[in-house]
Amino acid sequence: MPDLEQFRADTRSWLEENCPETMRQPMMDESDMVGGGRKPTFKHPDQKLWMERMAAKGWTVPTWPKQYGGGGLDKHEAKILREEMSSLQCRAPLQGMGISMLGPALLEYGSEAQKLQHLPKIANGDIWWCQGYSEPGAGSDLASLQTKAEEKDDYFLVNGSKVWTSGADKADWIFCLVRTDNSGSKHHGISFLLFDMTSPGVSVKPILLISGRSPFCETFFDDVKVPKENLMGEQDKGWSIAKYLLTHEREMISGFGRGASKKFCETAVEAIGLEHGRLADPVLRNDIAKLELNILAFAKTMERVGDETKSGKGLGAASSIFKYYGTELNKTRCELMIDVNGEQAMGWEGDNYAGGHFSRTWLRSKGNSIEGGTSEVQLNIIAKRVLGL
Amino acid sequence: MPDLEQFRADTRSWLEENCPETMRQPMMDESDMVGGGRKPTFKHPDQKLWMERMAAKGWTVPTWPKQYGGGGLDKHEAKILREEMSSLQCRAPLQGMGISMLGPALLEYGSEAQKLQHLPKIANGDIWWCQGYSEPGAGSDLASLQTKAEEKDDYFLVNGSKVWTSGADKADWIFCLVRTDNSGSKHHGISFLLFDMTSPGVSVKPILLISGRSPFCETFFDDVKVPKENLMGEQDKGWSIAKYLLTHEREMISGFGRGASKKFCETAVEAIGLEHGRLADPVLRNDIAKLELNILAFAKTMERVGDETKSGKGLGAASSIFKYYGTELNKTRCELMIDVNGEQAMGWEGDNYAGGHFSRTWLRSKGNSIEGGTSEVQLNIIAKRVLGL
Amino acid sequence: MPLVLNEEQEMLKSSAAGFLAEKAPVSALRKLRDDRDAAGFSRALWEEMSEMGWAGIAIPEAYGGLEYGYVGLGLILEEMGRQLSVSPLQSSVMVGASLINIGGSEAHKRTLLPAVAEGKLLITLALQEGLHHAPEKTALKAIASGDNFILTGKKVLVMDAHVADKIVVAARTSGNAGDAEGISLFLLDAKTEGLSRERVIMVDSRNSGNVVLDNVSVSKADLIGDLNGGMAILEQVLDIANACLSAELLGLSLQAYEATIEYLKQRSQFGVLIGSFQALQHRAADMFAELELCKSMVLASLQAIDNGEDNVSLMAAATKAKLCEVAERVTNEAVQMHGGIGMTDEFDMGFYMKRARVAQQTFGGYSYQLDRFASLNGF
Amino acid sequence: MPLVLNEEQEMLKSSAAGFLAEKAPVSALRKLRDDRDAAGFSRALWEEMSEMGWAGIAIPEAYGGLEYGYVGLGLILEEMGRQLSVSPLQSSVMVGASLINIGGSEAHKRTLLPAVAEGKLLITLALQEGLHHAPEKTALKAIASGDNFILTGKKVLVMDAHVADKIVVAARTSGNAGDAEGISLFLLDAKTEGLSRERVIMVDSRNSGNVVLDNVSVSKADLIGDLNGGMAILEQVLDIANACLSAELLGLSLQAYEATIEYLKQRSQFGVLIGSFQALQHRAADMFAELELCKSMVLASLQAIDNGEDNVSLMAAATKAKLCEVAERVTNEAVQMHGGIGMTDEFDMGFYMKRARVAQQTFGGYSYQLDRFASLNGF
Repeated sequence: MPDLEQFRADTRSWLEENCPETMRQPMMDESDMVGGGRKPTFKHPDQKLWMERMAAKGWTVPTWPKQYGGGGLDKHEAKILREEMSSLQCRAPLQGMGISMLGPALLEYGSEAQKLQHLPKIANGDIWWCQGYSEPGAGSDLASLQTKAEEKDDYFLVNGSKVWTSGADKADWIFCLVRTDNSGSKHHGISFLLFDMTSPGVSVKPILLISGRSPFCETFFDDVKVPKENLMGEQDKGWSIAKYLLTHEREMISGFGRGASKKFCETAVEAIGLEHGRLADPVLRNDIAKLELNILAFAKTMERVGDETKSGKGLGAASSIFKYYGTELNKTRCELMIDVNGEQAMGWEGDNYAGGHFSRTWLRSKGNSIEGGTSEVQLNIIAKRVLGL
Repeated sequence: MPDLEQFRADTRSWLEENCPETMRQPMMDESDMVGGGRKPTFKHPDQKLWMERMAAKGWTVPTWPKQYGGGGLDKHEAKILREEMSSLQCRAPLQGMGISMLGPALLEYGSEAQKLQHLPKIANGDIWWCQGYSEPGAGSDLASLQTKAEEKDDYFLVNGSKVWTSGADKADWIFCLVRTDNSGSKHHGISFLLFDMTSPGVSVKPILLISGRSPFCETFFDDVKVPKENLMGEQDKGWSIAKYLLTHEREMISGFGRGASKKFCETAVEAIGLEHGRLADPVLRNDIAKLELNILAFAKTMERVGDETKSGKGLGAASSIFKYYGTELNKTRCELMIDVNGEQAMGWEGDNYAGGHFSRTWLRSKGNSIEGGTSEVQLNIIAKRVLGL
Repeated sequence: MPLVLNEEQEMLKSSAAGFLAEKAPVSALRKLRDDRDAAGFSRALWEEMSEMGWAGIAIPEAYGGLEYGYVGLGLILEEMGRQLSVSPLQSSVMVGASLINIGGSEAHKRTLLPAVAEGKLLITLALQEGLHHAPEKTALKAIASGDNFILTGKKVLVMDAHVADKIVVAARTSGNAGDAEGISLFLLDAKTEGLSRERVIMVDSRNSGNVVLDNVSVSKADLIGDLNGGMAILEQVLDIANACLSAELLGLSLQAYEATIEYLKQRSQFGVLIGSFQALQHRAADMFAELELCKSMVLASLQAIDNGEDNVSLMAAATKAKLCEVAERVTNEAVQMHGGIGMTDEFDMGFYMKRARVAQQTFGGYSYQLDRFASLNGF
Repeated sequence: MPLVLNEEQEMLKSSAAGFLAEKAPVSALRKLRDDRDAAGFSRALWEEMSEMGWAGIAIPEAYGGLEYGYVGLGLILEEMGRQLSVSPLQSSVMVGASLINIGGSEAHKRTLLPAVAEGKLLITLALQEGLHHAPEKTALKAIASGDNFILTGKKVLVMDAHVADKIVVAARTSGNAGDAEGISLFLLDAKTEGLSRERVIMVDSRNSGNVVLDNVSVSKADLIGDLNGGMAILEQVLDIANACLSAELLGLSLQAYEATIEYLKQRSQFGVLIGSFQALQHRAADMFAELELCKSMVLASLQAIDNGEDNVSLMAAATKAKLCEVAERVTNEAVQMHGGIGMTDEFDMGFYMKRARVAQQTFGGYSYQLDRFASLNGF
């Protein structure tokens, strides 16, 4: 495939020329992520530069069609781009619910008008999206949602509230599950609406987490008018879109288990030292060895599923474990990170404790196995759908 | 308490005089246990001597009343006898279902005639008893038993079969749960019968276990006539006796976790050796440390529950964990015993492998968490009765 | 001694429970945190506690204490664990007074212990230097100079460093970091020249801090115990501290666990109470078993200390290891079983998880204690 | 290389599955055991397997093999694990042929490998001396005497010792037990004078045995590899053996697991299928996840061997450790979930548990491999 080799060479040289040096450093935490939006915040001017250069090539969303602001790459080209970015340690130029969640759903379920309206703005980082799924008291039982959308002349009148809305206090638009019919089973009568967060009647209240940060909000809708053309997919049949997106979300969250640039055991050796060639803490050594082994085995499993899919075998049953296993693995990793870093990990703020980097990351990880479908729900799904129990 | 001190001194000197040297060695396995019965087998003549001497004092069943062949000791005296036997490493002179299971139930539920008929023979080792509880296909759901006892003139006509009857091929009598009424709830209509295993219509087939031994049998009843005076307790209300005995049984089985004369870690050090002062296998060391810690904590918990009971606080909720925790602990111990003994533990027979002592003990331990109420049933019981879930 | 509380101890426990639930519940900790309180605990409350005798609970009667032993102190700490109550009981009574009582001269005891028992003097220990608890690795140098020693170096995780009146500093007077021999204990006034203290805001919102010594001069008279013989004293004190912290961990674990069981009985999902899900039931039942083991170990190790048994170190290591394991599991499960609400700061469960990890790590966490337990068992 | 089987490999796997289910199911192992069969395996079956090329599956074409690589051998072993089929594939192909192919001279290869590939020659390895796998602790002495060496000592857990034609003996020619240097490999005829073999009836009813050497004389020409350089060869062979045994463990674990899931769908208790109990469902689902990880690791490590990657040792250690952990858990859970019937000899599940433990221990079990994995990772 000489074309692909050429593509690789071109990509590499373009990245080397265009990706600023500062954008080749590992991200430290959420504040290094770029989300775009109407009132974007950039910690460093290079973030803006890097986002705009990539958006201009369509490479913020490399596989989307060009007419919607994407790069139009096929899967082989996209893989090469990923590999070259990874080898140069280029940061993701733009992230968020628009790219990872709504975009794919729009491509699958949206009308042509909706695609043309929303996709290019997502690709360029013009609009920041949030997701209105969970409701107070509903928890894992998502389909029991109660936010009501009454059909009026040319709009829906939306009343109710959402919780765990990620980044709602910064978002410009929301994609939202609402109830348009209450008469049938709970999976019927759900609809999928898109609307502007500046619409009258929308209000937002951040939720303070145990990590001391507020990535999520409560969001309230009080007589919000949503034009009918903002309905995505069929009315009352939004549950299929919801399920599609839940699967997407789980695959994203399961990725928490991956991606540390330095091996965990190297950090442990630095912090604890060796004794007779082995980590000086013999009990912790065992736990770290098990963790490293499971990180390796999990990575090999993601690789295998990827390769099986590529070779036309479809997405095997193994993919059903990703959300569950990946998040549990990440929680274990964070507990051990606390143990390894000891006194440093006990700090909550102050420069000597990197603002509580370790403790806050550890606390945040506890939510991984709750958000996007709890571990218990994942195990139920494996038992029922895969094992047939 | 000067009387108790005197009792201790007397007991000790009597034991020193009367317990043969061979009966002060640890038992190697089940074949060293003495069960008595009509056709008793003694591996060593001292076993017979020791049993008879102890029976003569009533000390095979120290706390039973003297008129039923017991020693008539109060709980303080019984504790002293236990302690002195333990300090001299005296073996139990007589063991079996008669002493541990039926005897206590007879004392609680039996008629005076039944007590006088059966208890002295149990205390003297004249009759070997077995227990007819589980049935094929019933498993943990004991109360769904189907063995039928039809009421006739002066007898019950018993038909059906039992499984997991411990030692039925050697037993002289059986205590047996049968169904005398099928019309109500499954817990109603169960009766508790005692009968002779030589009754016409009783047949027995040993079950070969994965350990290569046959401690259990299938037992078949084909028109067995049981005299009505052999009914213990009220007709149709035998379930309360059954429950009483199940609790007893669980306490017995939970004892598997105790009682190794040598600490496990000492065996491990002999087999594996030390390196820089620590067990040379660093991974196994961790697992053994966890095991030793849990053995210690479990022993302390049994001690605590015992002390709470003695101080009049009644049998606390903690006792509900004994069967579950004790058997799971013993399974862990046996798995580690295999790891520690390596090649020796892989043998199945032959003198070099002590007849497969390690491998067979390990395999046998797997049944601990199944017999007498599975671990799952125990957890259900804790969740429902103790936690109120 | 039977493994059961006597009547006096039962009464102490229930009166502590009542007092703390009223005066020092989790909401009090939350307020201290949100106000960024300067002391980090309520001095008025500490006065009340001291009046009830808590500050002297484990101090001999001869030195103004109640002499209720460490079983008594453990009972109070267990109840403080349930409420996450903050006070200098850990720094000054569990550790400070124990240090003086075990290692101090008769003069030290007479001058210091009555004041501690009255709650008027706070003594703390400055021990840890690196990321992890490792007393024998003490490296902070104390160099002899005439009748004095000159100390220079830094200590971390010093409980109540910023409010203590006296600080016992472990320093190396001979040998090298890693040697058990050659460590000495010096009693310093917190206001000594050259000693500076930095309060650190910890994940558990408590009051550990750092102590920096810059050419601090101490007299030989302020040695606690023999020169170079500090390790033997430290070992005894650390055994006490770990058994007592285990009692605190027991209390907080029981509270987190019981709150979770209650939640399982109230919260519905998919139309049924989540407590009816068997997978949760089995996890809850297994944790119940583990907590029963914890109760036995805590009481057994505190009794072993009070009875002066010869297996105190082994029992303390075993107990702390067990409590670290179970507290970590129970607080994690408590958040998981509560779901989203367990992740919010508004809900109290996060405080339990945070305090658990700090109490676990203080004076050696799971890996340290399990290793020590194995070594003490000879393997 | 993608982490997926190619078409040829898929075909090999399914044909092996069909053949073994028909010709060598668990009942065949049961019969061999109950008959106390002298060979311990069916020679007729081994002939059939050899005719299909299995005995030469990993042997280069140049020496009469199929050269399908260790991925090929692993696929067959996985299916043999499912059926618990007995044959000398482990002793003579997985280990014996690998030893000759890696360490042997051109002459060794030409004379020995074609015969192994035809199934007519059985070569095994005599390595372990103590309770545990520890190749560097080889102590059995080989003392130079003219052009010969004199070997005296005992080896245990020698696979197919009693039926092997040739035995490769690891012996110490310099240094001390514990040194990696100084071990040499000697190819002995099984009928050599002074060599005696004792078959041991193992818990898995297979054919390991002991080999005793009493002043056995071997020529220098029978060295496999360099004098004192045996360890480097052994390491490569042991990596192969552990990856392959992991494939066998994978097969038996999958079979035990799938049978258990089927049982959960058929067995009723308390009026409902036990598969409807959520606690069992969650344990089953978690094991499903672990088994998926096992599949990936087995394939990845076998591919690493075939590709000559430089992380083979790390992958083999990781894979064997993972498979030991999961096979132990799955076979234990299989018996527990089957309840009483799982404990009976009449039912097959016990055979899976027994074979699992022997395959786990062979060439190093969980603790050995996890330690090795950590050391290879530098900690």
